Amino acid sequence: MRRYSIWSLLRNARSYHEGWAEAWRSPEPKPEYDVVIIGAGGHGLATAYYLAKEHGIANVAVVEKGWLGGGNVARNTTIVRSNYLSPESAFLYDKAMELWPGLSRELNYNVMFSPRGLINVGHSHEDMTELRRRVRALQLNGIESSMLTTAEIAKKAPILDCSPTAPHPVFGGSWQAKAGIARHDAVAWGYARAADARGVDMIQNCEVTGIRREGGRVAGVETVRGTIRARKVAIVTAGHSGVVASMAGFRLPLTAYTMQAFVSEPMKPMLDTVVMSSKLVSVSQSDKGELVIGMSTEPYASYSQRGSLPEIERVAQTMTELYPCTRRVRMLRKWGGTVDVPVDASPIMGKTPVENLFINVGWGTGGFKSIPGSGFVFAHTIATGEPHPLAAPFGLDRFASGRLISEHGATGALVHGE
Amino acid sequence: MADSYFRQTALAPLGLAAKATDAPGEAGVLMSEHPLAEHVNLRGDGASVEFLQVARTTIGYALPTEPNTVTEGTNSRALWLGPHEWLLVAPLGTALVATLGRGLAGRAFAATELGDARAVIGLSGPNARDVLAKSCPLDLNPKSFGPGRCAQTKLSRIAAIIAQRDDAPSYEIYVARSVARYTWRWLEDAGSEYGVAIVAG
Amino acid sequence: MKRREARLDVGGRVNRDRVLNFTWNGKPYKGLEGDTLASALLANGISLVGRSFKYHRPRGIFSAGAEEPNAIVQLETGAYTQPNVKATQVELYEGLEARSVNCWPTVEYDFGAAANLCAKLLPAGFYYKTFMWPSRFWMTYEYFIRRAAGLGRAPKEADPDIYDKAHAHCDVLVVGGGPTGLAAALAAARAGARVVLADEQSEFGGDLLGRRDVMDDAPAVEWVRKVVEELASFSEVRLLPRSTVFGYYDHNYLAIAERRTDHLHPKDGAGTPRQRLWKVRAKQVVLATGSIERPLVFADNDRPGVMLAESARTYLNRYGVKPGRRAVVFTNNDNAYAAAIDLADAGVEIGAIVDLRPDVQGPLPQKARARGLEILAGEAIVATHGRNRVQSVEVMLLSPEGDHVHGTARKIDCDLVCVSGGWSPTVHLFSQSGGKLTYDAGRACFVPGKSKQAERSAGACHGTFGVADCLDEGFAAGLAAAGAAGFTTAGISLIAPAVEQPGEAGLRALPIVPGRAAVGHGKAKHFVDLANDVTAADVRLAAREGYRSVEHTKRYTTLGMGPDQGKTSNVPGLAILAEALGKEIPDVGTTTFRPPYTPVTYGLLAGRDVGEMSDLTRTTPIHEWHAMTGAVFDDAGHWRRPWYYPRAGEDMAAAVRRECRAVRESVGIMDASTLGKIELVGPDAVKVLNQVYANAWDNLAVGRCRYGLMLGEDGMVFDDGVTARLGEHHYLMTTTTGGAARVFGWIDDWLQCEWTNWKVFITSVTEQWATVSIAGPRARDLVRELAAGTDVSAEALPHMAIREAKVAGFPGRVARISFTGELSFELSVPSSYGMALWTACVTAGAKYGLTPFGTEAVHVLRAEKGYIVSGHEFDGTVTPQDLGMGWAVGKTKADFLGRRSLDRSDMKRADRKQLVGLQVQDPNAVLPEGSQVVERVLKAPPMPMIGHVTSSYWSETLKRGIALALVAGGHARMGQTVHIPLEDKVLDAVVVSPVFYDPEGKRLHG
Amino acid sequence: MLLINCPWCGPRDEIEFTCGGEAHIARPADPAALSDQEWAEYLFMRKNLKGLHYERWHHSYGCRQWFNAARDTVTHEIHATYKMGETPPVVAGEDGVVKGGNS
Repeated sequence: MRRYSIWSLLRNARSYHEGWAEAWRSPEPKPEYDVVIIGAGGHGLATAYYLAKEHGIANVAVVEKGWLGGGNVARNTTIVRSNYLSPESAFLYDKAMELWPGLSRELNYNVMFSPRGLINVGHSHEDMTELRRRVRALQLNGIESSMLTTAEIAKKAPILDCSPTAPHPVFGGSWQAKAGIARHDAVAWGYARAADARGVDMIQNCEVTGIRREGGRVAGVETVRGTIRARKVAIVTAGHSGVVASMAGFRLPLTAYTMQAFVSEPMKPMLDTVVMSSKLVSVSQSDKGELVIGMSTEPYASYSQRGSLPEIERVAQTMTELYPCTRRVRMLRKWGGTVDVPVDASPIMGKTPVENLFINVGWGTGGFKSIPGSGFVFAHTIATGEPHPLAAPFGLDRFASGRLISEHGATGALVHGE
Repeated sequence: MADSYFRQTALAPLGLAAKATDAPGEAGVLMSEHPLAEHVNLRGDGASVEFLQVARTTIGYALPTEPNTVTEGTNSRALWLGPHEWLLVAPLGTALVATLGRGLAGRAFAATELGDARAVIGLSGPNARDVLAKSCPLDLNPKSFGPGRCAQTKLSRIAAIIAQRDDAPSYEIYVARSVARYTWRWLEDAGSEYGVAIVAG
Repeated sequence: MKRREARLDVGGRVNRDRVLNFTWNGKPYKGLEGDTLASALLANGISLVGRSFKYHRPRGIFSAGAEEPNAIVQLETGAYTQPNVKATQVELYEGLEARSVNCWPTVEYDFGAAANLCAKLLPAGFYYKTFMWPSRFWMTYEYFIRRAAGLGRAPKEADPDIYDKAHAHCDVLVVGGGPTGLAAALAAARAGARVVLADEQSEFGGDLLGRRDVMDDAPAVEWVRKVVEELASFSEVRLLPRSTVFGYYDHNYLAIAERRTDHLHPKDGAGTPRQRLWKVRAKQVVLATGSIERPLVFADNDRPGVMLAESARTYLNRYGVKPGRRAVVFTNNDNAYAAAIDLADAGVEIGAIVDLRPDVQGPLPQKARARGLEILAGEAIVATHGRNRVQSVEVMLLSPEGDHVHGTARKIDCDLVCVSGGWSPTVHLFSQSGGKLTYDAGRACFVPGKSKQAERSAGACHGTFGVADCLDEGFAAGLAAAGAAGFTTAGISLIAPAVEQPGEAGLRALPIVPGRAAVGHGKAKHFVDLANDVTAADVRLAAREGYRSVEHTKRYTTLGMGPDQGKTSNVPGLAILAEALGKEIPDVGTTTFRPPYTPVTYGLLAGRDVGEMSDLTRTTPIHEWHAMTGAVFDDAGHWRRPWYYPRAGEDMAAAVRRECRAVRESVGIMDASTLGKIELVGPDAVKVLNQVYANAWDNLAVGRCRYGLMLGEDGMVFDDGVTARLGEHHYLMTTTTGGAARVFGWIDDWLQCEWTNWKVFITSVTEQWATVSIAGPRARDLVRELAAGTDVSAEALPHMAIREAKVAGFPGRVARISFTGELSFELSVPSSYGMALWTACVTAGAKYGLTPFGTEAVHVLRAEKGYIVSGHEFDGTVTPQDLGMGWAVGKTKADFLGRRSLDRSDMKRADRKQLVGLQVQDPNAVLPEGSQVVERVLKAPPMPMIGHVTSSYWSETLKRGIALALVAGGHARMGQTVHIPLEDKVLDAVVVSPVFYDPEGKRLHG
Repeated sequence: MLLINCPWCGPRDEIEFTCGGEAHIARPADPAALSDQEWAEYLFMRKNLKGLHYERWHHSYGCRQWFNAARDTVTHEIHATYKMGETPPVVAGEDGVVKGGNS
């Protein structure tokens, strides 16, 4: 891999930037791999990278039905945080938090991780109790987080209406300083390039049509480009998990919903932190100057990636009340992604009824931020055949035992489960 | 009667009677609150000819079986709410619940008085339809919705029953008592661009 | 150039008798009624309007419409300011103020232009390759990058304007009011259909407004006037000018942004809604959205003065403005010759018409030749010159393959370059509707494929460019739509006006016009996306680096992501990518378009449900009394409930203490009307109770009440309440205030979908009854007075009994139900009597010191009794056993909803969180709710947590802080000391029973 | 924005309805007889079909009736709506092939 740096830019400028190498190869699939990962989204690519780096397993293919990095990693609100309620989630997400700051250097690809801090606003006493409970739990777990007064919030987010007469009064909130945003596409591309450099094959436009099993064990995948044999197969197909699982003959406790987000026209800096709230999922301002607004899931199952108007109206209404100066600001672009939401709104990671077939799905509305941590622990799970300690609580078995990890409300997203 | 002195409609606190005018003038929208009445929620097997027959003899006219329509008798009206549910509206003192109790005795039914649970807002005038269109997804065009029709729907965020009475057009808007004031303010606000006059209910 | 030269003395749609004053970058100027800001600026000879996004290069007015990538301005100031407005879409009004964006100190001398100097270091995606070291420095780099990026500025103040919404239904929605749309609307209207015709411009006519077509020997605009007049005469036709259809959603649901006062000065717009969002459900849709002219990608094609050919024509014919004095037309098609001819006729010198095609013989070129205009066929512009405006271009011969230029360059002076690379149908809405696009290689553009919804495209957006053909297609589409909507279309006469339609020869599609130096070498830049400063070299670089999917390329280069959403750059960008990959354009693919077509304000999307209307509020029949008494309210499930009633000088704590004392020592009164109430009627009512509640209901006697826990199928408690048996087959269930709707829906769902043959009807009666709770040792004395005629003695009306009764003379009920643990009565009357009952109670209660108490006092009192509350002790994760309420689970019952889940392995875990009381050792300490509980205090985290505080109050009765908590294995920890770490200190508490007060329930049964 | 044909009230806007998820999941007659795994199948596991999907809808702001719909989760086309208790119609997708189905 030819390293990127200001020097390489200078050098290439002299040759009119025609000397740049491909960020990754586009190889033909080999007949057999040690591990085949289905889905070249953020989690799949990160898993491949850590398999190669941490476990020396580089004979890996990441098969993708479309273009790599084209899943939810390409359509999210780029928020990175670890302030989850349940310790299990907090520790898992904090593993990612631990990896984010060094990621650009590690991948030699600037993912523009911007730890600009994140506010969770409370609009009622119930909100505040919930936030207090969460912050206290994080602190006792050694995860950075603290409470904020209304005045402190007003200072950090001047465009937020903190007046006593606000339609949604601000009672206070919580703060995570190390949280922030990152450049979503760069995360996928950075992992892809780094994994490729370690010998991983990224095979795009290669839709999986079946999962090959021999005697209860997985043996590979059928794809539109033929059979690819593998000793181990991993399903990392956010938005399609139910479909792929059915190929292996089992169902999952989740539903695919469309989740939208929209951005405003680019404007000069007006919001320097990320703001989340029980009334409005999230708002941040991208480096390009666009306000990026997150929304809740649509109220019915969908793979359409096209959202409907009512949710946009609802969010715009709340946003213009929380941020009165945005009423004359205009929505420039919106998009929809398909998110798999498990009944307890927590991811499903680990073994499946089929031997050597692993899953890492159901990140619902919280997938982006967890990419490094998810890839790291899932690579361990695949390599050793046993769940990484941080991943253990997230197994599929929890639904039979009843030991769910309830993160309802953790994202503010309306989850329509059982 | 003394009784009515103690009884309050949902919007009584707004003192609408005092604001009411009989000369609305240019106002495009006329609003009023209807007086208290008996609103009986009737449940029964709408698929049973026998039940419908007995109900008919009990109230003196047929319950509507065509969805979202209204049938009318001498001193009461019946709105279709569902395949097995109707709303019977009559002046206070009609004692509909008792009548139905006697008439339907021995059959599977429920007749529940809900007159106190509701407010009825009257909305009429040349722009009444425009005001409703601002909040309600129904097609209220005369071709598809006219006198004798009713529908349960969503007005802004409010669950409401809308019934058209005449071609003025005049509408009755039935909402839960607790949201009556929110509904009134919403309609007043939506109607402001056409001019709103408050009239006696 | 001197100003008066730019404005023609005659012609156009502007009103020369109405001069409008406006200011641009602080200087005063004059324009005319009918101008856009762009046409007024051009009329004043202003060509430099802004600076580009990345390189801060000088930019002018490039188009005359929504596709404008350059002329983005800041409109007005203060609360009315509007960022990122396209000057080409702003209607001029008296007193308008506008400024350039993204430049400092001025648009003429912009420091940011320094970016140009290091442009070589800033290829596409350069930021992915650097700023990585040292990692913590990114925040510093970012600080500067953020300030350099962005365009306009958002207002600081709240928006004074109001916005509105309306639903509309129609048989045929016609999008676009050009010749095609007008024809379609007319046809549908004549067929009797309900028609909505929406157009984004201030007047109907579309391209006809900018051309000099003649229809039936009269100017085309005359035909437009007649058609609009006739359409207006139909009662069922709604004409919406200044209305942009920006979204095409499922099932023919379309969103329209109508701009009602944007063309007026802010102060003139006050009062009426600024914009209205129309939400239209259309039986049929006709898309007549026209097309957008494509630029050519050539060296330094971004200088002010470079403009789309058709736009130049529009400024001339519609606004009576000469966009330049001496023009060079640069084209690959015949259509641009019309612009050349119009310009020449208007007295604009034509330096030359440079045509990429070696052989130019179409009717329009012939006409141009005949007019004596010089045509340079098979040649190309290889350079443009001029600092803040183009002053000349250089032209060279183009090789037959179009891959290089040769010969000696010829310099041509000009201050206007009219470019045309062909036309792209405006297929955005079609794509939004779910339809797939197909590529038409002949005209080098995407056209609509198979319709996915009840929709048809007609005219230019369908790839039909000739005006006569458009009229025919429009009429046909209008009739077809009306027919499909159920109207008879036979015998409707539609005669298209006679109009000349010159034939056109094919165009020569050339992704990049070669220059002297290879693309990316040399100083010149070949811009593809002017809005985001994306060049041909950038697109090639992306392809070279493996960003091969069009999505990769767009994201890597930001192609098409600017404020114009790539309306002019989409197809050119694809062409360059395809060429770089050696593929055909359709194989590279296009991206699907999503709403909005053009940006829409958030105010519009929010509508009028803001401020006072922002949230649905529910009030009880007794609300006025609470409000007048100065109650502080607390919201639950939209209900506004009295939280506490402060007296003069009292803070919340003092008021709540007083209210609690009153209930424990004398008597208090509470408005309990908000509790959910459901009547169950029918022989199977008891079966329902047995299924939805965990406990057994068979032996409940008439006139008695019972408490029950409701579980989800997952075994978790989700609601609780008391149900009374009013008659043989008649029950009245009460639910929590917030849970009422959910519980009703839950039961109704089972009855409709599973227990379909059960004989029972359920009806919500929550709002039928006003309920007043009288609690305290003196409660009976008061109730005895109020319910005269009913024996309310402990014997006749014991705890959990209910009777029909006259209360304060009104027909109602008396029940012995208590949330407080005190002797307590519930009086219920029909809501209309609610206020009368309350005032009667207050009057009669005065002598007992009757004290109104709010929800906070109730919370304290119930916590003293260890009563659970939704959202505190149960939140969808606790079972009855966790709550220590196994007694509320029918051991002998074969089945009830949620029962099976209680037998799952995890429910048996000894260390599940269980409800306990916490007695803090410092009696004066009140734990913050939500605090975490630990078993051992460690020096540093992580510190394993065993639970959290669910409720915590100062108990006035016990004169100490009390708390309820869910603690792992709590039931086995009685007497154990646990610790609660707070911000500044750690508190110790003993695990005790959750019942702090009157465990035997003496007072309750008293 | 779906236009849903309520079997009773006719076509109404999406905002009047609530979606109840996968249809035709009958509650086990004797839950006690099921293993934890079997119970979890009923409680949590869903088909989550891409394409034709049979699901429950509730006309919550209208006649309050539950009914079933055969809806395509990709195109959002609603092929049919039918009353509770009625057998689900067999629906041919765009390609003419019957997809999905009920359990």
